[in-house]
Amino acid sequence: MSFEWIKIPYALLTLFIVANYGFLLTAVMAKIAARVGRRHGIPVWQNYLDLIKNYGLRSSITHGVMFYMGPVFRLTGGVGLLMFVPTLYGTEMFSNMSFAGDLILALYFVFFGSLGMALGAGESGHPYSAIGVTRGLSQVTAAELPFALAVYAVAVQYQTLSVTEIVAAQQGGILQWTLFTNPIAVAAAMLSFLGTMMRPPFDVVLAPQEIPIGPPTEYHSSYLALMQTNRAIFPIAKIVIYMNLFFGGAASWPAFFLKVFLIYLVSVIVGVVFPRFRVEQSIRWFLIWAVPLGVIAIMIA
Amino acid sequence: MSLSDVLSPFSAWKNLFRDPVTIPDPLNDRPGAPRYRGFHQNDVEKCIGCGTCEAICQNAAIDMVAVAEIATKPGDSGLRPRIDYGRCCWCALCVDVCMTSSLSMSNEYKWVDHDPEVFRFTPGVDLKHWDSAELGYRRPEGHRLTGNERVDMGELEPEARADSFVEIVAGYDLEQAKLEADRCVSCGLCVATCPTHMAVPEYIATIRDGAYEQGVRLLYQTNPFSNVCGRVCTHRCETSCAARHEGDPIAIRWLKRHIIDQVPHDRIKQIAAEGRVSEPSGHQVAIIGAGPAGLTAAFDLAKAGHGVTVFEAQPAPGGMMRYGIPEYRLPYDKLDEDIDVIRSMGVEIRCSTRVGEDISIDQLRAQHDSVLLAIGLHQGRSTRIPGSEHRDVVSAVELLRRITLGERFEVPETLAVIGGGNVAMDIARSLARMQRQQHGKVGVTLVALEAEDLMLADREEIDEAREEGVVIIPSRGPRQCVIERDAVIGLETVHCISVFDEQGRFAPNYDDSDIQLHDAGLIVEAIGQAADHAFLGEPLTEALEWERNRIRIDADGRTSEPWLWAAGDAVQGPDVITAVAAGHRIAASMMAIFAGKPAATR
Amino acid sequence: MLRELYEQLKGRFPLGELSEKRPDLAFITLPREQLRPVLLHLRDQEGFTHLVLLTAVDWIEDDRFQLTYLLHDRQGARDIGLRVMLSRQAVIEGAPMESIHDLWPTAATYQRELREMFGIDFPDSPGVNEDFILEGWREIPPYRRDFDTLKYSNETFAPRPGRESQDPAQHMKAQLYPDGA
Amino acid sequence: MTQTNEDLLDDDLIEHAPVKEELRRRLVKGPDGVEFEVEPLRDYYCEAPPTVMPAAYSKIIEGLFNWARAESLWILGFGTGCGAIEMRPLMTPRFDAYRYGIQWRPTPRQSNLFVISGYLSVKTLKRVIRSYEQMPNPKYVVGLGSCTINGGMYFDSYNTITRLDEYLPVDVYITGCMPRPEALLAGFEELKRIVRAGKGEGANQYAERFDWYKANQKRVIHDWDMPDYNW
Repeated sequence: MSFEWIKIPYALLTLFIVANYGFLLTAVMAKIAARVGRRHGIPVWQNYLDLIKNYGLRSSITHGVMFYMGPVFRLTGGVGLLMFVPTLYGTEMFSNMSFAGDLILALYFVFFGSLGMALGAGESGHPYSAIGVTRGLSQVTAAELPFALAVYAVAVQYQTLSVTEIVAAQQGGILQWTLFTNPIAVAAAMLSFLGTMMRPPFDVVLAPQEIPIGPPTEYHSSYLALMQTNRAIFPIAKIVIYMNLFFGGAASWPAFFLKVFLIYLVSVIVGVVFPRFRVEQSIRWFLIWAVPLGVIAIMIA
Repeated sequence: MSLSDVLSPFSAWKNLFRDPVTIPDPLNDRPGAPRYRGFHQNDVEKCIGCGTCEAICQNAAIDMVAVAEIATKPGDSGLRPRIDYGRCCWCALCVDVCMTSSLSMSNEYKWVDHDPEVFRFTPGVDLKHWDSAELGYRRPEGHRLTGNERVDMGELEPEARADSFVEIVAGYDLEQAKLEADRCVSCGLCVATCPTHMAVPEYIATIRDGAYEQGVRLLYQTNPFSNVCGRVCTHRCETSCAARHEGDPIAIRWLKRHIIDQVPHDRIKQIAAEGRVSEPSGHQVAIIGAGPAGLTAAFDLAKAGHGVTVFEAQPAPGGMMRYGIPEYRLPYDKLDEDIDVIRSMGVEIRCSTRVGEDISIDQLRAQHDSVLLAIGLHQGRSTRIPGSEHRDVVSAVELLRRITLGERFEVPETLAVIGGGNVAMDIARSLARMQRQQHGKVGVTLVALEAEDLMLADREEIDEAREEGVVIIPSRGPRQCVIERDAVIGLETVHCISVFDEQGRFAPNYDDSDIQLHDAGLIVEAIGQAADHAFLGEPLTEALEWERNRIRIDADGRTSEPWLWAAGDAVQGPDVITAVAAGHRIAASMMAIFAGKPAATR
Repeated sequence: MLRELYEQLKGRFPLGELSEKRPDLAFITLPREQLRPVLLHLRDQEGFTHLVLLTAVDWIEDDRFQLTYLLHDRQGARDIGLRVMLSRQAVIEGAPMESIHDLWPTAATYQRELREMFGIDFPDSPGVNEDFILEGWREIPPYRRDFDTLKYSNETFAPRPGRESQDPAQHMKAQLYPDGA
Repeated sequence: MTQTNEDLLDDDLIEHAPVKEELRRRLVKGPDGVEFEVEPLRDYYCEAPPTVMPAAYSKIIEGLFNWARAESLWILGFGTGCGAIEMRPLMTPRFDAYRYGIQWRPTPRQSNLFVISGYLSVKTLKRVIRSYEQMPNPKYVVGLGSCTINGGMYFDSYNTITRLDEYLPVDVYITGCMPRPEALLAGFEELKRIVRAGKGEGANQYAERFDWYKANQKRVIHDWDMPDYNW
């Protein structure tokens, strides 16, 4: 495949759909979590209100260039991740730039946002930001390790680094999915998935009670709004990778919505019932449970 | 860590299929619970504006404010509490202490506004939507912060007192007085009702503190007859006491007596003399009549350094206090103590000096800057029924005077008293004592025109009289004195249906078919008294303005003659404390005039 | 039970009087020189291992500050309070009081509070001169009884205007007897 | 602004309540041996005093913004007094304030509503002012409980302010001691009405009357060891 100009409006359309789906999905998940807590929960449009409110704030201050760039990097991480994997497999419109990127690039983008965030938050000078960044990077690193191992196992399994090709290999029935062809790698990846979704028990980074809000402590108004937008896009983008690597991808929007919803639900199912781990606890947990699974997956492969 | 530790938390997911516990609409679905302490309600009709709520409020959240629609009247200050919700902490002490239970709390609790000035309102006056809220905090039945019942006053038993003139009432001891004083909430509603505005809450407070000398000081500021008033005052203050609404009023009179009883007489004299002007001003005042009005004016004037001479027709000073009130209610030595304090101010009292006989009023006028006429009502009124001219039909005041003077006259075994006032009770009870002393039994019948509950005498007087054997028959009008062989043998009465007509005028209506005869060897008329103004002489009588047989006076007690003031029962009535108030007013009025006029040199 | 302890203590230390509040709570007044030895004895020999509180009372009428050290014996479930009387005038003039932070470290916080609120100085106590609750306080220590807190509040924190109240007795007099009679 | 930090440092503060040693302007020696001057009260904060920030967009967009502002109230989770205990039930399933768009944020930067929960001691007031100034415009203040209106039961306290409106612009008062959670919700609903109507301009009011507010604040905070403004 080669680049065509038409791909740019197509990519923007994808982005638009994914962003809105992300806003609604996080609200729906919040509502489900609320129902488990026997609450009503926020209205599904609450995320939009918060976003408009934050864009509508009149004053904003900056602590420097990196502070300003932080949210941009973060958003770039989310958007970039989305751009280089096929959102809908087999469609011209929604495959974005997936011809150009491979798994390594995707993995890089997963990490890219966190790094940008760390730099920006660091410049805000707030001690809580620094604490949050330290916690965040340690935990994300620990969580990414099994994922990387799983990705490696999958790459070995399919003998390619192209996401599109991996998806293609899984077509032809549910049993062709990596989930069934390489369950141990999927298990390692899903444990890692829990760790990167910023939900309990792995949400110590944002730890609303002990270190108020973590890295974004100093972020407000439009900066925060940018990050909110990313918080809608990034999880979906990440789920798209998981979907493509392990769950056979999606060939149509309904299949996409359903699979993303279900994969997202995994983190919620676990998240609403467990209390939070401390950083060293979660790192230990990843190293003890997830990493060996990843190693086994590679050894089998 | 077992597998079940990991899996069991997931059971929380079953909540997804249960209803949320969230209150759907907490703004409207959650009225305050019964007895919730919300915003205040006040029944302004019941409220007496005593300010007890303001006094107890620990947060200074309550103001007493005048309300246009509510008039000040005896027993109701006309003020109403205004509550500042920038201060209130909803502790409900104000509701608990409210003397009339008018104050309560609704169960409404939501009040938001952008303006901080609005959170202040007078419940019951500034209308609020929770005024009609039925639920909310009310003081529980029977729960009071202040005692409801008056501390009992020790009294002689009827058997012990019925044949003696020894004082009946024992007076409170220290502990009783403290208990009774503790019931007072110091609202001061009584102060305005008292004719001379005694500082009641303040002197009651001195009992709590045991500062009796300060109490005496406060008493003497407004009343030099605390011994007298502590015993026989008509205590109108007690009728406006906030405590009376849900219990007995504070025994203000007994507490006053308690204070004066605790301080030695010599010390009282010293305290009363505090602030006395020893330098004579040169002004001379003549006072006719050594009653409460005259002596009070004399006290004030003498204390301010003016020369005062009191002329008294009777052999001892005191006026009606001595000659009208029986000794068992007001011992003479206690009266003498009060008069002694007044004398010690430098007042000269000339007893047995009858103006008009021993000295003329013109002489008084010539020798003094001003003259105060303060005579009592020493002449009894007559019923003028057939037979009332008989020598054994006598007036109560005359008999009381004779008893005081120590005349030992014979009383018949049966006698009748006509009248339902306190004087009637006094004479009936005095004569009953003499009967017991002379005959060993009582045979007094008292007939009153009014029905029992409308009789003018104090309730306790009526009850005590009955206890002492006096037969009281209400609603009987005297018809004639039955005379046989030149001796009174009985009083014939008819049933009185009503005393006043529809316009409220005195017009008794009798049922002539219901006639009774009461055995009586002596008939005492106690239906009212009159003053004897004959000594004034014709020119002065002509010059003065009169109003229904009384000299007309202005608010300061001045007559139409610039040198003459008048006070006491002869112009005003009806009781000691009113006379004391008049005495103060007149002294002040005289001194105001003296202040602008140098003393005449004589 | 505490009376026995008191009698026993009295044999060893010169003590003031005993005031028993409950079977398990009593207060002993003692001269200030005896405070440390008695505290040590109670802590190490009698099991009163916990300093519940250290507080002061301003007996302005008697020109005294009373320090109360309340100790708790967990094992015996009993409390004992030691009262030490200080001359108020001397304290105001700066007389120091010995610190017991070496016996119970928590005492340092109480002593810091007493320093700030009553002006009782414990020179050896760590951080005793640092601000505790008040910052930039300029008046006499606010827990002293001669400090008029209402007056201070009215002057400093301006209450909301518009409040006025009338005395019922005065109002009635004025309404019922307008001529002042 | 009539007084600069410098004036404050030099006369008023040093005279009445000396600035803490570590906050004074002083020379420090860097690791490379070069000495340089630091002035902690100035160095770590922004320089510009607050300015009035009027509604910048067309009526329709401002209307949309006001609606979003009203429906997305982020409360600064700073319990200043006992009333904070009444805010907690709102977070619980029983009241679930989140469904009204109300949530608690742990940082002033992300909050637009400051709930002064009851009495405010002078020591807390200092922290409150700093937090309030760090909140972005537009921001709102709710005075919760009697204490914020006229002192409440702390009206005669030596260290508790009696009227919140002297120190911060207040949008809504909720009376009570303490107000129940329902009353708090009623107060937030009232605030939403005000904000929707475009009347929630407390931040601009604060900027307009900055001198007045600062004078009031400094009258009670005797050791003013913070910069005059710090957003």
